[in-house]
Amino acid sequence: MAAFLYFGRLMDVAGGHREARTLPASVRDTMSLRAWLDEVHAAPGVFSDPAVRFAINDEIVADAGELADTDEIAVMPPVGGG
Amino acid sequence: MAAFLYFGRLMDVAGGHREARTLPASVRDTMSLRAWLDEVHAAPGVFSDPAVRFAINDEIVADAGELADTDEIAVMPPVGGG
Amino acid sequence: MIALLDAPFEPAEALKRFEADAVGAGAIVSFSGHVRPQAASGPVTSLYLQAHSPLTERGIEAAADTARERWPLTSLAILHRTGKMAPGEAIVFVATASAHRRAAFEAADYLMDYLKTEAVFWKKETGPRGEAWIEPRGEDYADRRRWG
Amino acid sequence: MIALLDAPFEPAEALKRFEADAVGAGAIVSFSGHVRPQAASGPVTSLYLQAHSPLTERGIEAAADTARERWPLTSLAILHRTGKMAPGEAIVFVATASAHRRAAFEAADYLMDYLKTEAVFWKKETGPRGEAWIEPRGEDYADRRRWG
Repeated sequence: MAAFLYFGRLMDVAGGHREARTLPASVRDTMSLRAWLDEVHAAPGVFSDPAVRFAINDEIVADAGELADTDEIAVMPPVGGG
Repeated sequence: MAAFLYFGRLMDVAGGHREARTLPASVRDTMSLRAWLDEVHAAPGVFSDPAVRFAINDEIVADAGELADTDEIAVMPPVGGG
Repeated sequence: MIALLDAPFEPAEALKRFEADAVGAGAIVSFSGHVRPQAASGPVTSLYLQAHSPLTERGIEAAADTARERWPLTSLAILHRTGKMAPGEAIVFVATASAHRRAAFEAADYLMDYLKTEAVFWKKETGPRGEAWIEPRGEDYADRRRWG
Repeated sequence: MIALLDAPFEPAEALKRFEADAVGAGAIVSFSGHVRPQAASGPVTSLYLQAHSPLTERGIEAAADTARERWPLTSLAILHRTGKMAPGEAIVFVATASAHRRAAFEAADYLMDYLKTEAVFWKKETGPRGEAWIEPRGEDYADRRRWG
């Protein structure tokens, strides 16, 4: 199982901040993850948007970053505080 | 009599902040004032320096500003606080 | 002094503490950003800021390091709220100290541009028309690009 | 809030009062300049600032008016010491408030450039080597020229 953390507006899309999901064998990098998240959340294009970034185990990764089914995956829309 | 107010380093040159002096008839504008102050304070070039400015009765004047023997004449080196 | 805070703080008190830290500096600049009662979208009744620790703190520390390398700062402080805030409350406080003012001004300006565009925060405005997540404005990205 | 003061003041307290005045602003910038214990010429034991009222006040008011015309400020404060000051004491405090940060930063920066080069003050440093009147540095004039 991978632990997913959704932030900002993506919490609304995913229906919550945190969930656990088993990654299918075909999803082992962030590129395939994007397509899969669009599908499981019935949100075409939302996670494929390159403005969405991922942090794997607290490290921001660029596409296509490798994934394991034991990772903590933060799913992050564009950031900006202040 | 004109009232002279000297500021900054010009207080040291003039020997004080304030003095009263009768302006000679030949000194009726700031250009002739510069030469005259150089002379009366035995400070050649000090008051002729264009960086020295004058305020006549609380109004900064450019050369050659008119003068009367009843004026308050502020004699000011380059300014800058902070 | 770099911290995320989940309760209200007073910028003037933060400045007082910063001054004690910055003794000997010739120039101190502070910036505070506050929840505005009006946004582009209408009235705002509350603002919510979400962080992702430790990514958020690590990013802010890195921006502070860059500022310290780039300008001769003698002290630097960054406080940033998370959670729910009411109009008027401080969201962020940045203070910089240096011998001369140019370094202090530029470093504070740089840090705010970072915090507005790259710091790991997500922001939600709530008003009479409901809730909306707010992402940086084009103007914020343009400000950030000034620093290369 | 524009004033010349002949006794010490606390920038953090000035900021606290300014914040009360600036309620509703999204961005508040403050600058304080302090007597440095070391100058280019060596250690400094005291700084003396001489003003010429009402010229000094009138010049500062005019610079404040220019800043208000040039940037959409919601509040502005300038406090400036005169007389004899010890190292660490605040010489000047400038605060600006606006809806967004760029206006607040630029206006504070502009006002400080004015105060450093054009405001009607004369400054004397005293140290172990005696007294010296200090006039603006070339750098100060270059900063001032940025604003055209």
